[in-house]
Order: sequence, then structure tokens, then C-alpha cells
Amino acid sequence: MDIPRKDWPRALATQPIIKIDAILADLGKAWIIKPVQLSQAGLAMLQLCDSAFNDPYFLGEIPLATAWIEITTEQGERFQGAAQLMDDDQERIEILAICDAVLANQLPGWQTLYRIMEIGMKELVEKQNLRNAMLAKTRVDFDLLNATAEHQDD
Amino acid sequence: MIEAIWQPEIQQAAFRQLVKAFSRPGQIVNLPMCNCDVALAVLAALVDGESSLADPHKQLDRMDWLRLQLKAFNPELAAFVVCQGNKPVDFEPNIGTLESPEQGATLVLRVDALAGGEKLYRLTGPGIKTVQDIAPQGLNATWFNHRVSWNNAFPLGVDMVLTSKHSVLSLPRTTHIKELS
Amino acid sequence: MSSAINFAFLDEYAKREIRRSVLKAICIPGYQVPYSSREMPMGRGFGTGGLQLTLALIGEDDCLKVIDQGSDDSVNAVNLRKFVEMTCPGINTTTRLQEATLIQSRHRIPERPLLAHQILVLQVPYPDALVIVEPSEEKRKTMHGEADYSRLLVKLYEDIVKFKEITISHRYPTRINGHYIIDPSPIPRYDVPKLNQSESLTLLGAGREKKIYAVPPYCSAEPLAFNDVPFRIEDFTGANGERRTCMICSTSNSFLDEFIDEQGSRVYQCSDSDYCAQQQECVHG
Amino acid sequence: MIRNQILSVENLSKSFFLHEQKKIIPSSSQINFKAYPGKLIALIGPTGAGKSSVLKCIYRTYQQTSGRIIYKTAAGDSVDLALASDHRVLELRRNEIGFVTQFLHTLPRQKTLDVVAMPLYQQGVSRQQGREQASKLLAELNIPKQLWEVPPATFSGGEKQRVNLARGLIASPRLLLLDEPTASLDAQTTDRVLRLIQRKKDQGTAMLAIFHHADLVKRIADDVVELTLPEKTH
Amino acid sequence: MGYVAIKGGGRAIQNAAEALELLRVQQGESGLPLNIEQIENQLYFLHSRIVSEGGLYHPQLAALAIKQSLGDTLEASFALRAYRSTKARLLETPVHNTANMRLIRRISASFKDIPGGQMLGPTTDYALRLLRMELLNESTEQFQAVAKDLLRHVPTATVPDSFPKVLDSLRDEGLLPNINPAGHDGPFDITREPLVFPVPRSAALATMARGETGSLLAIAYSNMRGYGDVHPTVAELRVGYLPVMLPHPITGELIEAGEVLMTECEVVAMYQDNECATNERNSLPSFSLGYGACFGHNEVKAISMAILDRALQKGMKDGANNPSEDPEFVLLHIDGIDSMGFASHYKMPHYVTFQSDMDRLRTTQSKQESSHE
Amino acid sequence: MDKILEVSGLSQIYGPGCDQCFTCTGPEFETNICKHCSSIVALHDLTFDLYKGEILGIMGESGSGKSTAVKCLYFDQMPFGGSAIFFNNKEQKHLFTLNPAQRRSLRNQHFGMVYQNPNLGLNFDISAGGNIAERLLMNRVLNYSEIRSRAHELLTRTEVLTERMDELPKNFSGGMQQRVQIAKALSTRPSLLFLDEVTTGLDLSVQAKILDLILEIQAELDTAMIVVTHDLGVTRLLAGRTLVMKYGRVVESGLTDQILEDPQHAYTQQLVASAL
Repeated sequence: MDIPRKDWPRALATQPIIKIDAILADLGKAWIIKPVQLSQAGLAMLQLCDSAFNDPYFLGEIPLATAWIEITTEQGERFQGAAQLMDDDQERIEILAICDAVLANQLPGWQTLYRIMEIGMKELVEKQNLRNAMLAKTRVDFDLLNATAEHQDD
Repeated sequence: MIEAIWQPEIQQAAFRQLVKAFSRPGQIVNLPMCNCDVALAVLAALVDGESSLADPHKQLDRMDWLRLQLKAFNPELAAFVVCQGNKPVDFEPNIGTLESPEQGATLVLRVDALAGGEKLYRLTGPGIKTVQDIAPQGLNATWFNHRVSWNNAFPLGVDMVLTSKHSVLSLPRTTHIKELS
Repeated sequence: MSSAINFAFLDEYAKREIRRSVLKAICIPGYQVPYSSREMPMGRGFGTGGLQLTLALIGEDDCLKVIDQGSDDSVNAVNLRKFVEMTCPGINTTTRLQEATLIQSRHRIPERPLLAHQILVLQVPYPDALVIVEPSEEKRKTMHGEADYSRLLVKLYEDIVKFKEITISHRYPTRINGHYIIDPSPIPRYDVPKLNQSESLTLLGAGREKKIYAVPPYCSAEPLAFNDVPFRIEDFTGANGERRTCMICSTSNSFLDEFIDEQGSRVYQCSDSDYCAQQQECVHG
Repeated sequence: MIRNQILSVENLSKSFFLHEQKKIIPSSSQINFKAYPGKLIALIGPTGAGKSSVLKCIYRTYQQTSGRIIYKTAAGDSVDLALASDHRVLELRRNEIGFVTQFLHTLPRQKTLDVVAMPLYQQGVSRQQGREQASKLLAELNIPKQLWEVPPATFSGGEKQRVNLARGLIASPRLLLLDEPTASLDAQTTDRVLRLIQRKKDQGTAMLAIFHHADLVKRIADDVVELTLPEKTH
Repeated sequence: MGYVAIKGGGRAIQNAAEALELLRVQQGESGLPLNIEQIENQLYFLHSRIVSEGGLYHPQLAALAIKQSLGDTLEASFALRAYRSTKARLLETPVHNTANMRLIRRISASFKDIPGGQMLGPTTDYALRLLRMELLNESTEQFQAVAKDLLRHVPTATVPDSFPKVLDSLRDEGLLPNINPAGHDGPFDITREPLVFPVPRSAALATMARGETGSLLAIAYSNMRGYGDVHPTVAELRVGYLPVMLPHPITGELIEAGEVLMTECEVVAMYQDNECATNERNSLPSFSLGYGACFGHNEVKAISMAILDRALQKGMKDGANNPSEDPEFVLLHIDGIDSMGFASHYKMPHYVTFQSDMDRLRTTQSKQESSHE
Repeated sequence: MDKILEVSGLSQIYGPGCDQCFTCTGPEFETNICKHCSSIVALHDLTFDLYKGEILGIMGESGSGKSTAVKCLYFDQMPFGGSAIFFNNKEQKHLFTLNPAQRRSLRNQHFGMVYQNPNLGLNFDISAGGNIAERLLMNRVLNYSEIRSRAHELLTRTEVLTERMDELPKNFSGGMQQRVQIAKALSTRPSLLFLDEVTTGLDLSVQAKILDLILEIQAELDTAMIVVTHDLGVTRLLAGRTLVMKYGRVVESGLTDQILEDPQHAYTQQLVASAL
């Protein structure tokens, strides 16, 4: 598994939730899923550290959905999973929490889920490539300032 | 099903009874809707993680604290202090400052009963048309003695709520108490 | 997207904070208790302070009356009432004072005295009467604590020197329980005496300025004045020396709105529309 | 006589230490005398013998260098004026000890009547009574009536001196210190002043005086204390 | 009947709402509704203003707010703010370090070149403000063609994960004031605590971060023009996406919950005698600093905030000589929701108070007339 | 004689302060700046008594601590250390242990202050009469005509043209502003009045009038006064006793005539010599 756990929720969140839900339904037909903590959709306050004096302060609020569930398999085994996402969809976060349990414990069939997640991760990487390109292409190259005019920027 | 007092609409109803009690010091106001210990109902309606609570006489259990969503404070600093009225005063509550008198604590005192006590007290002050008499049972005399010194420099002071099993009565800092018997 | 709105709009934390502030406000009559004041889906200045109080107080058993300028039908009153009806399913609303348990008002106190079970919520734009003599809130807080209102009284003194009258028309500084001076919100002077030793609780909320304060029942509320230059309410004496009456219900004991009719003459009618309607009922029914 | 003594000056010496020049200037040394009610002691001696210094030490304008100045108060206590607290000295100045100097310090706008009556005011006498008594004294000292209501700032030296005298005498102190009270007065006025001083003596005031003229000493003094020039120390 | 009895006020309100809706659809049946993605992307800077002034980084709802308010920035931010009041606060995030931002732009005005390089990114700074007439009739095909062209093959550029901050080198050299020691009470939460002055700097930063851009700019401008003395140099200006990391409820490991587009700016101002800027290590004078940041891509706001931060530090320490240095003045007058609400409320009826005013004026006039006689 | 004020060990330090502040400053070190912590020792161990109706002069150059002393006693600042007891009939009030309300009541009723800078003692945005009214109102005099007549009387007493009573004092001359300040301070007939360089910067003739006024009032009301000045002439005319201060310490105290005619301390001698 190459995708670190820190990226799971956001990678999965790029993919249609129906698709994920269908996979889960397939995996755990006989699972009993109970909330450990009630899932909630609300707000969180984003805390930053100011870069001038190192004072912590609040930049503003972000939406936040959280869920923490416990799966009881047909064998009676229990597995916990949790997810937090900048989102306000309570159902989706519960699904992502289940995914977390599946992936973290490599419950049977987890690979299907992982493949979906890989697609998501690829999309995220592409998005980041676009940003990096924006940066790289607009870098002011001071070495070229003194160079001759015919020296072209590629 | 969650207990009544943790439901928003019950807390609202309890609060409205508290408004009545605070606007009319000394009047006994019932909180039947809560169906639980009234001191806890008072706290549930008013206190959460954005406030502070002390429990010097260890009257709350772990579940109460979890549901109130906060950790115990020192009674000298807390905005709310829940106490056992039959014990003598054993701390100095925050009485606020001249600029911010609202920081003066609210003391929630559990007593045996709000009426029928041996000692009769006569109340006067805002919220009382002429006079209001009270005779709580199971209230250690030191509470009222200390209250005099806590409240002697208005606007500084503490506000008290006496709670029995089903009812409350309030004693805001503006209420003057005179012992009659 | 889950977007169900809570009962009474505010989240429970916000309500509890307002509750704590309300009780402190009652315990320290006239003191402006600071609170965090949430954004309401209407403009600061449209009664968000009063509205937050109403929302923190209201329950299913309540019957709400909302008035603006004395009238239940003014656009702002209608708007606020609609909002509360929408966010508080199960509550009742009314225009009749007797039926109401909770009355939110802007700029007026109803003509008929309120009863013990009723709570009046006033919307306040500027809570601090001292702001005209001291711009710094830090200093004002000390002045309030010490009940040091001499500079406010000097304003009155200078007013009389200049105009031979106290020229404050509304928002008349009023001393509560002998200590704090409040801005009673922009009620006319006519309404100020109603706060004194009232049977009901009055709560005042300033949303933009984030303050809540109270006048408890049976509490003194004295408009600031000199012993020999007393506080005076608005005068509705006409040119003929008689008290003007309402053109609709003919009563002569209410606060009147003055306006110019289509013919260009000046006419008067009750500012309290419910009172006016009930006076008419008395006559006709 | 011992019983009656009001002031006893014992081994009084005064010298000045000038910090700037690091120099001691002796003024008077080893003075001893006693004063009695109704008696006037004249301090005599050459200029520079420290006559004024003695009066000032008694009045505490100067701090003595050594010696005692024992004063017996109206209440019968003995007070060393050199050691008494400032407040005690101020109190005695107000009620018992008067000093008439050659200089008159007054407030620019104070009327002469009030200047004279001030000691009475300080004792709590009413304005009206004070002014009445001041009027009598000023008349007796031959100050023209039109000057009474103006401040003495513009007065001649002689007039000022009489105003000063009047102020010193008005409260009938038990002990009166007089520093050349008649220095700038003509013969006729001097006679009036001496008559007044005599009257105060008759009323029991003890006095210590410096006169600019030996003749005056003969006329009014009951006793003399002779001071000599101090010895140069280095 | 006159103006007073507004029987049917309710109907008027309802019809007013309809009239407003009519404005939105007045293009008629041939009109097309704006979709949320169009607003978020094609009204990028407008959208940025709403997330920051609304104080809530919720791109989707911000776009909705723009749509329903017909593009009124104040109204749109307002709707977002009011939405916040209905939602419970679940948690405060751990302290985030902006060094982890995924940058799309970083520039410095203080040095020609900076470690990591000046990278202009998307900016209007050097754009000629000539109207692009070709956009007047841009067709869907043209639009999509441009998109395809630009997005087709994005080269994979190697860009470091994070860049050094310009301030760090100045700080190492001892030219900057010391960093504040950590471990105080935690930042001031303006959404929970009222601003009762004096307030800590964290309250000022939070208030400015959701202040109204125009108000911040106006007050900062007054300072720059001479009602103040901040002569700033932009040490660094960064735009990018900050990953929001939250501890996993079970393992405690930091998990990315999403990212936030933000702008951040530090300004350096000349040192002053006897002023806030002493480097306490050696009591030597040092530069003074200002910091600004906000949700979204809004460079004018971040710079204005940084200038005001510097001005307010001076005011908090030595007292204000200018409005821009007075915390009470600045912080109570930059909130767009508060100020627009108050300005709007004057449209409400005030006839009771006006009646009272007339009574006083008439009485005063008659008193003065009688005293002149 | 009744004591009205008892001050002992009053000290004031501006700056962080350290345990060597008092041992390395003072007249003998020719400085009031602590060489260890750079704090300014504005006042050290000031001790004196004041009696009813008495005028005490505090003399010294700027920086000697004389104004600091008065500011501490009038609660404009809290001292670093020391105590002060105010005797009000039978009551004893320990000034620095009072709560803010008690301090304010003393300031408003029993104390009066006349500052060198009228800006500090007067509110320039309200009329001369209004300034007096403010002090009366603080003491709950709530009768308009009474306030008017008392303000009128006080301004007459202090020789301010009463037809200018309703004008803003910022338009008045310096001497006139001082008179309004005195009138304001006297409006409650305080038993203790502080005068901080009240004649500094005024014309000589105006100075003389104000000194006159002060003495007249003192004789009339039996007000105890503390007169802070750098001017020997002022102390000579007003004060029965005088403290001479330098670098925060009292170098000499005594009867005013003794201080002026037979100064003991080198500094006082120098001061007197340079003034004559």
C-alpha cells in the first residue's frame, strides 16, 4: 500500500460516493456498523501560526464532517475506523469512516477499495502538477536578464 | 432514548423557569419537565465547554461531566460552582471585577428543601414587590454570612441558586437578606 | 447537503451562552453583559440583538408578538415574526398583547402595562449611554462600575444652559436600581416610566455591539434629571390646549404618530396598533 | 523670680557652615540669659555680635549650633525651642511668641487692616473683631486712615515698620521679639511706639529687643545682655 | 389611509422578494442560470472575497451565496456568516504552519532574487488593463478550446514541497524582532468572545482576516499616505493551498481533511527609535514586521492587513497617533457585515423616535422664543 | 492641632525595579536612575505629617520627585511602596489600600487638585460652569439652580468673570484657566488641596493674584494644602513648612523661614543662594 493513511479520505472523496458505497455494500453484506461517536457535520476553526511573530491565531472557519464507527463482522470481529473531511455531508463521512476501517485492517476485499482510491490519488497528483507547472513556468529567471536578447525562453 | 435534560427543548423549558426564578428572587419555581436532579438540570441548561464549572463537593459523576462537555475547574475560578448546601463554605468564589462584574460566579447550592426550614429569612431588592420570605432546609449558615462579604461592594458579587429535588429559588447579588428568627 | 435548520435557528452552544448572559444581566440590573452575538440572516441593526434573545428564550409553549414602532404590521416586524415562525415550528404568534408571553419590540413599549408572565425584549442599536461623553469602551466600563455618571449629567446641565430644556428626545439615559445607567433603546421618553417598578421583566439586546442587559421586575428605573428640571415626556397638547386624540379610536391616552394626510393637514393616530384596535373594539363591540 | 521665668537661654551658640566654601562662620557663642513676664531685655553689642541671630534662634528661623532655649508655655510645659517639632513651633508662633522684624512680607493684595489682623484671624477671631482691633492699633501708631484699606506694599519704610509692629503686638503674645522696631521712625513716632511697648510690658509680655540706639535701651529696657564679637576660628 | 398602518406589510415583503427574483431572471426565457462551478472558477476573485469576508472557507456555499445575492459581495458574505450561526463548532484545528502551503505564487519585493525563486503565478499585476473585446462574444467552443489547450499536457515540473521564507534569513541576521515565545492562553476567538478592549494581537489578526477588503484597504491607505508612518516593503507574498491536517480520532496521526486556498503576506518596515521593534537579544534596533493573511486569493487584502497589523502593534504599545493605529477604531469598523447592516438599518422606519425629536425641537424653539421676547 | 495626613516611606519607581534601586540613587549619587536596571527612582522614603489648615511646601527642581509625591497621594498613580493615612474626623483611611470606589470618593469629596497644566484639571470641551457642575454632580448635588448658583459663587470668589461662565475654558487665558481650576477644586470644600506648580508659566502679576487667592481661601476654609513648586517665592509666601527634595529624596525639611534663611543642606544652600 503506497498511499499513506493521511491521504485516504481526500483521495476517496474525489470519487463518486455511490461507487464507493456499492463496493462497501459488496464487501460487508453482513456487517453490523455502529457509531462510536455520533457523526456530525459542523464547523472547525482553522488555527494558524503567524509567520512574523509566531503568534497563533484563527484565520477563519471551515466546514467539517466527522465520523467514527465500529464494524462487527459476521465472525464477531470488531474493527474501528474514523474520518474527518472538510465537508458537510454526514452520510459520506460515515462511508469514509467505514473505508478507513476496511483499509486500515485490510478486511477482505480491501483491494477493490484501494484501486478506487488510487484513481482518486492520481487525480490529486494531476491537480498538483498543474499548480507546480504554474509556479515553474512563471519563475523569474535572473540569470537571463543579463543575457543576450536572442536567448529565448523555452 | 437520551434523558430528558439533555434534550434542547427540555433545556429551553428549564431555562425559562430559571429566568422566572432569577427575576423573582426567593420565589420557588418548579422544574418538573427535567425529571432529574434539579441542580444538574440547571447546569445542563446553562453550562457547556465554553463555560467553566467547579464541583468541590464531588457531586457530579463521570457521565455528567462528559455530557456537559467540560473539565472540572478550580472553584476560585469557575463561572459556575455546584455545592452541597449543608456543608460550610470552603472556598472563595470569583466575585468579578468592577469593569466585568458578570464574571462573579453563579453558585448552585443543593439543599434539602426550599421551604419549611427553621430559620426564616426576609428578602428585599429588585424583582421583589415588597418582601419575600424564605426558609430553606439544609443550608449551612456560613453561606449567607459569606455572601454578605462577597456582595458588599456592588456590582461585585456572586449569584446563588438554591435547588431542591424539583425546584429552585434564586438569590441574585442584588437581593438583600435579613434573618427574621 | 444536509441543511436542516435547528429549532430557533441558533445552535445550542449559542443559546446557552445567551442564557448565561441573560441571567447575569438580571442579577446585575442595567449592566451590559458582553456576549459573542452570532450573525443572523438579517442586517445588524435590524434587531439581531433582540432576535437572538427571543430565539434563546422561545419554546413551543410560547406565544410571540413582534412590533416595530408600535405596529405589528410594519415590514420589519412582519419579517422578524416570519423568521421566528419559520425556524420555531410549533410556537404561536399573536398581535394581541394579552395573548403574548414574549414580546419583541423596536422603539416602543406597549401602551398597556405588561403582566408578570410576559417578557419584553427590546432591540437596541446603541447600548451604552456613556458613548456620547467617552469614546473608549475601556474607560466607559470603569465609569459604569463606579457609577460615575457626572459627565453625562454635565451634558444635561449644558443642555439646559444652552436650550433651557433637556434636548434628549429618545434613548433617554435611565438609572437602574440606583447604579447603572442604561440606554433604554430608542423608545420615546413617553415609554421610559413604564420600565420603573414594572411587573414584567425587560431584556435588551444589542446584536452589533454584542451586549445584553436587563431591567428586572419591581426595579427602579429613573430617567436622569435634576431635582428642579424634571424629566418630561412628549407633549401631545394641541394648539387649543387640549390633549390630541387618535383619529381612529379617539383615545387621548396613547403615544401618537403624527403625519400629513393627502389633504396636507396634520393628523394623529395611536402608535400602538394593537391598543388602537382594542380601543375601537371597546367602542364598537 | 525663678518661678516666673518664661525663657531661659543657656549656652546658646550659632555659627553657619557654608558647604560651597567649606567654611564655618561664627555668629554668637555661649549666650546665657533669662526672660521674665513684663520685663524687656535689650540685647546690646557691636554690629556682627550676633544680636539678630539670637532672636532668630529663639524664633527658630535659625537653627542653633549648640545650647538650649527653654520656653515655658502658657500651659506650663517647658519646651526647648531648638528641639521642638516644627508643628509645635508653628503653634507657639501662632499663639504665644511674636516677632517684629525690620522687613514686612505681605501678599500683594492684602489690605493693611487684614495684614495687621492676620494673627488674630489665625487664632480664630472673626474678621470684624480683628479689623476693629487693628483699626485701634493703627490709629494709635498714627497711620493715616486712608491707608488702612490699601495693601502696604507702597508704604514708606516708617509706615511699613509700624504696620509690622502693629501686627506683632496685636495678638498680645506672651513673648515678643523685637528687631530694631523703631529704626526708621522719627522721634515723635518712636515715643508712641515706646508707649505701646510699655503698655504691653505692663500687661505682662516678656520682651527681647534690639535697638539701634543706646538711648532707647536706657528708656525702656529692664535688663541688658551684652554680646561680644565672636572669635575667628581660623 | 396614511403611511402608518402598513396592513399588508407581509404581502409587500413577499412581493419584494419576488421583485428581486425577477431581477435575477429578467433575461427572460432565453436566459441560462449560472452554475456553482462557473461562479467558483470564472468569478475566482469575487469568490475569494466571499470566503474570506464571510469567514467560512466553504467554496460551494460561497458560490451559492454569490448567485443568490446577485453578486453583491456584502450580501453574499453575510449569507455565509449567517449560515455559520446554525452550525455547531466541532473543534479547533491544531496550529498550522503556512510553510506547508502548496504554492501557486510567491514573490518578494525586498530582494531581487530569493531562495527558491520569485514565481509570479497567476497575477493581474503585469496585465495591460485593456478590455479584451474578444471575450464579449466568447462561445462555448472557444472557451473549451482554450481550456483544452492549456490543460492538455501539463509538464511535470519539479517543485520543492516547501520553500524557505524570506523572513527567516533576515531573522538569522538579527535584523528582525524576536519571535514571541510560545505558550500563552491560545488565540482569541472572535466568533465566541466579544472584542472588549484592549484585545490581544490574535484578536486583531482574526478580525482583519475576515474584514471587508475595501475597509481594510481604506484604513491601511490612510496610514500609507501620511496618517501613519508605516513605509512597508513586501518581504514575501504567497498564494497557495494549505492542507488542513487533523489528528485521526483513533490513531492521532495527522490526516489531511482538505485544503484551503489562502493568501499570506509579510511586510517589513523601517526601524524606529524607542519603538516596538527592538531585538531584545542584543537591544539593537531592528525592522518592524506586519503580517496579513486571508482565505482565498486576495492580495490587496493581505497587504492592507499586514500594514494595519504593523500600525496596530505600534498603537497597542505606545498609544495611537492616527486612526489606523487605534485597535478600537480599526477593529470595530472593518467588518463588512456589521457596517453594511448598520447603514441599511437607517432605511427602517424611525417615526417614533422622529416624533420624539420633533417634540424636543418644538419645545426648545418655543422656550427660546419666549425668552427672547 | 488635628492631623489630616500622615505619609510614611512613600516610594515610586518607574521601570522594572531591582533590589539595588534605592542603594545606588539619590542626591549623594547625583542621579535617580538605577545603574543596575535603568529604572527611575522617582521617590524614596518620603515621610511627613500634615495638619488641618496647614500649608506644606514641597520644593525642588524638575525630576526631584515632588510632583510624583502629589500624584500618588491624589491617586493619579499608585506608589511602589509606603503608606499614607488620611484623617477624616474620626475616620482613618489608608489611601493605598482603598478600593477604586473609595479612592474616587476621597478624590471627589475631600481632596482637590490644581494642576500646572489646566488641561489635566479641566475638561476643555465643557463650559467653565460645566466644569464646576461636573464636580458637584459627582457628589450628587442634583439641583440645577443650586449648581448654577454655586458655580456662580465660586467663580466670583476666584475672580472669573461670571458672564463667561458658559464659555469653554479653552478660550480663556492661562491665569483664568487656573482660577477655574481652583474654583472647581474648591467646589466641594475639600479638606486637602494639592497645588502642583500652579503659577508656573504665568505673568508675575497674575501669579501674585493667584497666590493671594490661595491664601485667602486657606484662611477662609481652613483647607490643608500641599504646594509643589520650584519657586522659592511661592513657598515663602504660602507655606509654613517646606520639604526640599532632590533625586527623589527629601534633603531637608523645616519651617519655611528657617529653610530660606538658615538652610542646612548643601543643596538647599545652593538653591537659596541662586534664587537671591
